[in-house]
Amino acid sequence: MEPSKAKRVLEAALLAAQQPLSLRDLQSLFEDVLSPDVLRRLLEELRDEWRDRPVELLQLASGWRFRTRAEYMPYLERLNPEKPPRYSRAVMETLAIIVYKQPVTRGDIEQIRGVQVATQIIKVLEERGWVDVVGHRETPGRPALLATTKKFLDDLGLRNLAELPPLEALNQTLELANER
Amino acid sequence: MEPSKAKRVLEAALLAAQQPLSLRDLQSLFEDVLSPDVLRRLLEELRDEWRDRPVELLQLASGWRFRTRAEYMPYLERLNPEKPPRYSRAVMETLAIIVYKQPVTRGDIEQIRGVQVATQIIKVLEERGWVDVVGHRETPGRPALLATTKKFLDDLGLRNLAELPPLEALNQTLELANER
Amino acid sequence: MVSDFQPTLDVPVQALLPFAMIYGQPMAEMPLDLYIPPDALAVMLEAFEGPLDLLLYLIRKANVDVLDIPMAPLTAQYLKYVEAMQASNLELAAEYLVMAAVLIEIKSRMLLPKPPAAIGEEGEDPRAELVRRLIEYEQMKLAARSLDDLDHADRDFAWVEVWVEKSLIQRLPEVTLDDLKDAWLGLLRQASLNKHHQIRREELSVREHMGIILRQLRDAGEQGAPHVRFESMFDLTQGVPVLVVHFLAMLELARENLLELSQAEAFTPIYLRLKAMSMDSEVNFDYGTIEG
Repeated sequence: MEPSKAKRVLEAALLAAQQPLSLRDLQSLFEDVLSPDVLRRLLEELRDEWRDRPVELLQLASGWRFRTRAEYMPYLERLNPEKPPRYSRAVMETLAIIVYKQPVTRGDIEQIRGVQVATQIIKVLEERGWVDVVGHRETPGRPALLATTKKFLDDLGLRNLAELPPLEALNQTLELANER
Repeated sequence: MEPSKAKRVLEAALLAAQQPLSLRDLQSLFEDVLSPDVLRRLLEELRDEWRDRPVELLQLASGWRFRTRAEYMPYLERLNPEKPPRYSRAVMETLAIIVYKQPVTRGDIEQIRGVQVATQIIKVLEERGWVDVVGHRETPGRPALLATTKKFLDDLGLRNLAELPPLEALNQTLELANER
Repeated sequence: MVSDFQPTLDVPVQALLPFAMIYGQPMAEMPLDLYIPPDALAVMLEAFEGPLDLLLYLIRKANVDVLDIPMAPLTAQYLKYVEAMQASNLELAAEYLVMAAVLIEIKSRMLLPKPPAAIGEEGEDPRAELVRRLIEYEQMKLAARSLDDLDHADRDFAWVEVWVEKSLIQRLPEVTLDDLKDAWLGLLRQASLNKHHQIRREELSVREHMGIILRQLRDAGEQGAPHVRFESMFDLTQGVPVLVVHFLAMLELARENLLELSQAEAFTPIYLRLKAMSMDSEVNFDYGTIEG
C-alpha cells in the first residue's frame, strides 16, 4: 500500500478509535505488514499535519489517540451543561500518594495524610479506572496494594510515570526562602 | 468571534461528539449568538474541507456528524474482527436443494424439505446473487424455476457444478453411518 | 533553637487564596485571638484535610523553618484550635486529638536534658519524625496540585470519537463446500429423500446446463428476440463432452416442457424458445419470416 494511503487509513482508525490504539492495533489494520519504522514515521507525520488544528494526535501510555485541544473545552462544555466535578482535595491527595509511592496500601496512604481514608475515595479512583489493586502485602490482613493504571496516564496525556511532574524538593526551597 | 475560529470550534465539537449535533446544539457552543445562516455556511465549508479526507461530515435527520468513509471500513473492521455471520439451516438446505436439483420451483424445495419455504429465504439467496429465476414451469401458477448463478460458482471457487462434492459418495457415507 | 512563634502578616506559602468563606467574606487566614463563631469553625474544620494540614498551615503562616519548629508556641496554638472546636461541640476526628498528644509529648521531651549521645553521633531530635511526616505530607499535597493542573480527560479535553457505521460494510455469511455437503446430509437425515434424490455427477452437469440454456433463452427474450437458432446455443470451443451435456440438457428441458423446439420444414434452421414465452407472444408466428 502507498504510504499516503496507509496514512489515511491510520487517520480514519485513530479518529474513530474508542481507546488509544497501540502500534500492534495499528499494524493489524493492514493486510501487508507495515514495518514499525514506517508506521512510526507515518504517525509522526500525521501528528504534524494536525499541529495547528483544534484536535491533536497524542502518543499515550497505551497507544495513540486524537483529543481536542484544551483551549476548546470551554466551548465544548456548553454542550453538556453538567460539568464533570473536580475531584476534592482528599481524592487528589490520595491519588498523588498512589501515583508517587505506588504500590501502596490504604494504611500507607492514611499514614502519609494523617487521617482516615474513606472507602468512597478509593472507589472514585477505581471506578474512574485510574487505580487498581495489583497485589496484597503479606502482612496481617493482607491489605490490597494499589497502583495507577495505563488509563490514568492516558487520561492525563502521559506516556509513562516518568513524564509526571517531578516531586518538589521541599527542604531546599524552604531554606532558600528563609535566607531571603 | 472570527468565523474561522468559530469553524474550528465547530470542528472540535463535531469530532468529539458521540451523537449527531443539531443546529441548536451547535449554536449553544457560542456565547454570542451565531446566525443560522452563518452557522450553516460554516458547516458547509467544513464539509468541503473534509471532502477528500477519510472522514466525512454528514447532515443527518437529527443533526451533523462526522463519519468514517465506507471505503475505510474494511481496514477498520480488522481492528475488531467479528465472526462472520452464518446462514440458518433453512437457508443452507434450500441452497443445497437448488444447487443439486436445479432448476427447481419453490414447490419442489418444499416437497423435499417437508416444510414451507419462506419467501425471505429465497430472497436472501437472490440478493446474494447466488440464485436467480431462469424460467417458469408450465404448470398451474407458472412457478418460477430457480437455479444457481455464475457468481455462486465464483464465490465458492468452483468452475462448474460438477466440481461439487459428488452426492453418490455422500449418500454412501450416510448409509454407512446409519448402519453402524 | 527557641524562637518566638509570632504570626506574621506575610502571605503564607500555601494560602494565597482565601481558604474559607465565612458569612460571604473571604477569610484569608484564621482568626487567632478573636472569638470564632461555631459556623466558621465548622468551615475551617472542613478546609483542613487533617491535623498535618492544620499544622502545616500554622507553620507556613508563621513563616518559620519546618526543620526548626518552635514546639511550645506551635503546640499552644494547635491546642487552642482543637479546644475551640471541641467547645463548639464539633465532631472532631480522633486524629486531631492524637496529634495534640504527639505535640505535647515532643514538647516535653525537648525540655528534658539531652541524654549523652554516643561518640560521633548526634542525639535524635524529638521533632525529627514529625518533621519527616510534615515534609512528606506537604510534598504530596503539592504533587496533588500539580496533578490537578495537568489536563484531565473529560475535564480539560474531550476524546475524538468519530462515528463508525458498522452497517456500511455488509458482512455476508461465508459458505464452504462442506457447509453445502452438511446441508444436503441434513436433508437426507430427515429421511424423506428416496433413491431418486441421489444425484450423480453427470446429472449435476446436465442440471447446470439446463440453467445455462434457460438463461440464454431468457436473455434473448428480454432483448426482443425470443427465438434462438439451435446452432447459436452451442459454444464449439468448449469441446465435445460439454456439447453433449449441453444437448442433453436441452432435451431434458424439452421433455420437462420448459422449452420448445421448432423447425418450419426439413433442413431449415431449428429454433428454440422458452415455453413460457408462447403465453404472451403472438400465437400465429410465421417462422418463415425469421429466415433470411
